[in-house]
Amino acid sequence: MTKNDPILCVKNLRTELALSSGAIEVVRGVSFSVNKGETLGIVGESGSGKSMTALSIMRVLPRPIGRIAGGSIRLDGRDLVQLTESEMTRIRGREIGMILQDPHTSLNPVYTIGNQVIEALQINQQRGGLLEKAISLLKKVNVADAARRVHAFPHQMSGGMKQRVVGAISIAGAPKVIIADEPTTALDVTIQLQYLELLEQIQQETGTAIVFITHDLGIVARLCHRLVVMYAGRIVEEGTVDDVFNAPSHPYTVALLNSVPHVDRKVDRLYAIKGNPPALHEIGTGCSFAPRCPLADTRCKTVSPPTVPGKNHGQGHFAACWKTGEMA
Amino acid sequence: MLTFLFKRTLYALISLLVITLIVFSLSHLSGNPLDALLPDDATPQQIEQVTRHLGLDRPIWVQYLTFLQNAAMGDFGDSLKWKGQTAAEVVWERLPATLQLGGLALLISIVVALPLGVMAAVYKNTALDAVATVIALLGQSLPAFWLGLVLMWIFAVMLGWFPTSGYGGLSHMILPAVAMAWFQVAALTRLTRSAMLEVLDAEYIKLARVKGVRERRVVWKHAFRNAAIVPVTYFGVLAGSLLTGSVVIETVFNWPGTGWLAITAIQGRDFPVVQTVVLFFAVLFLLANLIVDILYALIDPRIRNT
Amino acid sequence: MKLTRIAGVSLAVLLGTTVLTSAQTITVAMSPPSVETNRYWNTPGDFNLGPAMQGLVGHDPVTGMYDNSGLAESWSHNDDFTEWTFTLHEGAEFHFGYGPVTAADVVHSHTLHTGEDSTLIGVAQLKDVAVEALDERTVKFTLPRPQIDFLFAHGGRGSLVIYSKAQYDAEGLEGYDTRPAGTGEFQFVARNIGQGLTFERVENHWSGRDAEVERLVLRFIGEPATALATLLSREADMAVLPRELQPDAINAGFEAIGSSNAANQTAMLFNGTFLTEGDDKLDPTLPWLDIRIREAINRAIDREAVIDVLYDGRASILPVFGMDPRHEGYREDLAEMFEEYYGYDPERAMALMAEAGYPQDFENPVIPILSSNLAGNPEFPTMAELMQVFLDEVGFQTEIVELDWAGLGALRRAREARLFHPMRNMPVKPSAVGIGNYYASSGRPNVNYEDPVIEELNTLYAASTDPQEREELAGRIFQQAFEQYAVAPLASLSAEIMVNPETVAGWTFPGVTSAGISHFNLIEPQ
Amino acid sequence: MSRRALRRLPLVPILLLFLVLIIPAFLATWIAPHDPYISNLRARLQPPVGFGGSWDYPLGTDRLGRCMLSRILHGAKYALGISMVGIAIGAILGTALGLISGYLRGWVDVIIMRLVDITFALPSILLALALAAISGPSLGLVVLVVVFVIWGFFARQVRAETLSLRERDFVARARVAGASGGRIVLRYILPNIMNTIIVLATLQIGVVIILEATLSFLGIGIPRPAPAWGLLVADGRQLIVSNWWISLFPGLAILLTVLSVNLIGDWLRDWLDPKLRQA
Repeated sequence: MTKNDPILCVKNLRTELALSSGAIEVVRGVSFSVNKGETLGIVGESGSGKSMTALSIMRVLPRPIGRIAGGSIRLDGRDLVQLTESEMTRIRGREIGMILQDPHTSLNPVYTIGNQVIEALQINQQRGGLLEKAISLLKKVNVADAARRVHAFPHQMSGGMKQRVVGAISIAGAPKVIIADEPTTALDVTIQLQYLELLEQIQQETGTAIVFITHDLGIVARLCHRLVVMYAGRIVEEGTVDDVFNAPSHPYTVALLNSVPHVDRKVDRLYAIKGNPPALHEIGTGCSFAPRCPLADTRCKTVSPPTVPGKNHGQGHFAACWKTGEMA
Repeated sequence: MLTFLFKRTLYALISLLVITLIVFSLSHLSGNPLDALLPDDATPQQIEQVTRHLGLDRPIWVQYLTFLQNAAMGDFGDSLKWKGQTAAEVVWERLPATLQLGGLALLISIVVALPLGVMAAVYKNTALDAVATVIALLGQSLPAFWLGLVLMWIFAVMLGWFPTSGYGGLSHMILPAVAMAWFQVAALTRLTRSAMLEVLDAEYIKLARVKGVRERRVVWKHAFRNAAIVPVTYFGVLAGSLLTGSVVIETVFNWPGTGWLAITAIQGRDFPVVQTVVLFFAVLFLLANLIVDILYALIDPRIRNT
Repeated sequence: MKLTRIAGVSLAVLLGTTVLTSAQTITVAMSPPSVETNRYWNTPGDFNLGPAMQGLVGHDPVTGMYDNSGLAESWSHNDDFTEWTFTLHEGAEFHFGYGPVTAADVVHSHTLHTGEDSTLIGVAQLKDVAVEALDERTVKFTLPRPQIDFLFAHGGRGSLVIYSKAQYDAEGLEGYDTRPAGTGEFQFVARNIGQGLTFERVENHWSGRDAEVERLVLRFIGEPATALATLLSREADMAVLPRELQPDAINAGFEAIGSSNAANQTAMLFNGTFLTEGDDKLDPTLPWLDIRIREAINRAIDREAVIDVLYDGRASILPVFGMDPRHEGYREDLAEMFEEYYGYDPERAMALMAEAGYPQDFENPVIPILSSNLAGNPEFPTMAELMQVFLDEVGFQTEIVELDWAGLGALRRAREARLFHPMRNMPVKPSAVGIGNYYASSGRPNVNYEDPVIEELNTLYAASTDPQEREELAGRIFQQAFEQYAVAPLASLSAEIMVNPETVAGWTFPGVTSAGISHFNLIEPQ
Repeated sequence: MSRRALRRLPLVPILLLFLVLIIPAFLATWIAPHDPYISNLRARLQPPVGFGGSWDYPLGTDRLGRCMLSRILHGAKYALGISMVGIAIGAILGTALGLISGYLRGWVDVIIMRLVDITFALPSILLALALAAISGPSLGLVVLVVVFVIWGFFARQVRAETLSLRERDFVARARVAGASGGRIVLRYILPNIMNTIIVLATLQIGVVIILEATLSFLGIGIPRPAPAWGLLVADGRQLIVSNWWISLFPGLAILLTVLSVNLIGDWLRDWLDPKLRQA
């Protein structure tokens, strides 16, 4: 297993939501890849399309309005977009796991923890001694007193504990990729750290790739190897954590980094950037960030920007901007 | 949990006591049993004689206390109309017929409405959803007696598939049960659909999907059990409506149950039987609601553990 | 495996319904009786055990006259009609082996019928009567006052039905409740509450005439549309239907069989017309206390239309409510004068109203018309609306008051039913009974009209035992009622039953019971 | 959101409702071709146009020769009147008690909720029959039954919302500012549950019209000769085979009214208060 084999390869992904006012594209041609054992961060404000990207990969877009309009999602060479629903069901949980944002709502309130973990085990063809396996899985994600907790209901546990259980469920099938959609947002700061450590630990033990979706650059810095920055359904910058943090090559990334004075602090909104992200049905032909961009000129507003190498020409560092060259 | 149930039971008993008072006073206000029992040409002597015979000459509160005391022992007095039987016997004999019919109607409601509501939610905005909506709306827009008669004419008289009316086996029960259930199907489908819609948006449904649970299992295991709270709440109301509905449907289909009995007893001013029927209905309703409370606790551990 | 069993069960259930209606069973759909019990004395008199149980006196199926087809072979009375002696048929016997019918059974039955819990209509005729068994087959009734119409108490609409003393001694009343032994051509099989009664033919009946139908099912159905459905779906071979539903059955190929005599009279009563001086229940503001108003109302009614609307055209105009050619005091001349006195004449009605000063001189000019449901007379609510139509047309102020029949009963019992309300009368009732029911204080409290002239005549009539004199007195009472417009008589009609000609060839019944039908032994199956 | 919902205004149901219920209720006197009470005995049981009838009586006549169309048009008054009056009283009563119950809590709450339980537990139809036996059927009785049947739904729903609203900041702030209980309930809580009440009231219209029909079937509805729809259907049901129009057309009027009222109610609910979906 070499670090540079891409396990998940998303190409030109486009996702639409059919609203009553008409269809809008929420993911507009996103491409990236994740290597085995790698952690990729996807960063962006709410509405940037990062969660929709995750849901597209899992193919669990909101029904009946969401659909993948184009592109491919190759997992280990198989294009998930082409799979039937039942084939996809066999992929989920076994080959890609997912951790959702809010542990308080992502466990089913009417079933015990054990029931939900065991269900995940069953899906992955585990037979016999399921309770014991569930307990050991819970132990693996550091759930204290797992033998007792396995019979508990979600409402009897703390948020951190619940998110650990969700983690346990996501690794029950030893997936090749885990998508973590802002898994720590709903947790207290101290618990957050513990949880991130847990993810690292899991990755070390299993060698799984992680796609970590967040708007918290601090976490990215701490956890990820590479990151992509999304804005209005597009990737505006991509590169290793070091390259992007040291030489941000898109004005939006710069603004993001500026809005975080201390790398360890999370912020909910990027107050430092004036204005709001555009409503997706109002996007024109040019760069979507142009209306808020201090560097924008007429070309930015009318012509879609090209993808150019990052400022320091680090390997795999790109930005989608007319002005990268002009940035100091 | 036990305290919860205890409190519920206590409330139910208090309600029941108030109900006995209401029932007793109403039935006594509603006229004299003589009015129906005596022939058109009754003589004064005959009237007096029957009055004394029935104990109607005692003060009303004495009659109530006697009634309450006896009722507590399961004795509701003798039927005035069905001679030789106590009111409890009269009602008890008709109860199975009502429970059979009501049970079948309940079964039809559940078997039709729950899947229909669930599917309508899962396939929201599709043709199936539209069909479910139409069924639901039609059911709530037709008086049951009319629906019953129309069903009788189409399926019994014109097609001859079922007997028109009367007491009997399953074939006798289908038309009245369908007529009775339709309104409930309508209500229940709507409730189930909207509850499911809400639940299907929940994060735990997303989690179930992403962990690879098959769609059918997502719907029935993960979503339905959570949505079930809403239809279960409705079962309490449903039990009451089915009993009330039995009054009309049993009349149309000549089904000798308690609903039919109640009408006959009121027309005949048979107090003891009227009282017993109403109390039976009330007790069944309160029981149904107790069961609903228990079901709640079974479905939702959050209630169970508080 | 499991599936086939379920299918088998439901198939059996489905078949179960068809097996019952084999060729030899005749099913009759009819209104449920007001009280479902095997104890006749606990009913107001609508007897549904007719196929199995008998009184002492029978009726000729064609003329409806009393005959000895009941349990008594013959009878006689003393000169002043205070002692009646009946001789029972030899060989008459109860079903289920309870032995011969004896005088002791008559005494026993009389005791049952006159007990404290008796609610029977006309049971007053049997009260204070001494019944004595003279020998096995002879029984004597000794009455406190003369009773010329005493046979009525024993006939088809009568008050005394003979139960077996032997059964009572062995099983008590419970025996009657489970399986009463009767004496008729059919014997009791089962009573299903709310559903009906099943009877089967008695083989070698003591009377020497066996019923033709093997099995008879009376099916009680309250909803007329449902009754029609059972007939059209051929679940029932016969159905008693409201007249307005009969065309539906006729169009579908069914036929109507009518009673050989009129079985029903209908009228609208001016209740509360208590004209005897000083009556404490008289409401002086009642608009119809003025005879001109009573005549005007009668003149406003188009009886031909009534018969068309309510009775599908098959009824005749009734001259005097309570009067019938079969009974004392029938006055042909009144029938002939009917057109002159009661003929439809809106102008005359309006003239009368003007003459009476209606409405301005009336404190309370509104005519309250009762709409009520009475089993057996489903046309009453329509009748009320029809009356309103007629009265509105000539300018009366009207309102419809809804009340169930028991509610009306309460008011009548209190003599406070100040309503223009529908009523029915069984013409099988002797004139004296009818007069007591409607026109004379002797029938209190349920009387609707009283006046001093009739009171006087009725006192004489009640005391008289001379047939000639009685005939005349009754006639004069009817004349007074006629001339005073004491009620608004409407129609006289026979009982009709719709039959399926494929299964029923014919039936003759005289129309002498509440439901109108009797003599089930004479049903001729195809 | 709300503008989009407005654009999805259920035009067809609203149009139907006006056509079947509202316009006839107010204008029947002018648009009905005949007097609904005057009968023409020579034109009894006339079939409707297209089934052998004439344009004199477009929907045929009943057994007394009264124009069915006119009766149905005039019947709209009763349907609308009973629903409006009954629901208004039921809603006001239920809301008041629900507010008191939810705001005061404690034993008042227990008692009021027991009252709700009791009204739900008592078979309303049987009570109505018993009451009708006392005084005979009347318009007042029908309204009483309607109120009896529906007030509990309002009380329960209003109580539940009051319970949650009284914990909200703005109510707490008002309380701290010294507002009296009555003022808090009327000024702060009631306006916030008006939507709920409006939606519930709309959805009850269908219930009331069906209830009226059921009472008429049992002979205890609106007294004749009023051409109330329920009474027309109940009266015509016997003639369902040969004179089907007597019950079919009023039945259709009920069907269309209840159908459109429900559709409008659903839409109102989505528009005003999506939370109410479970009500």
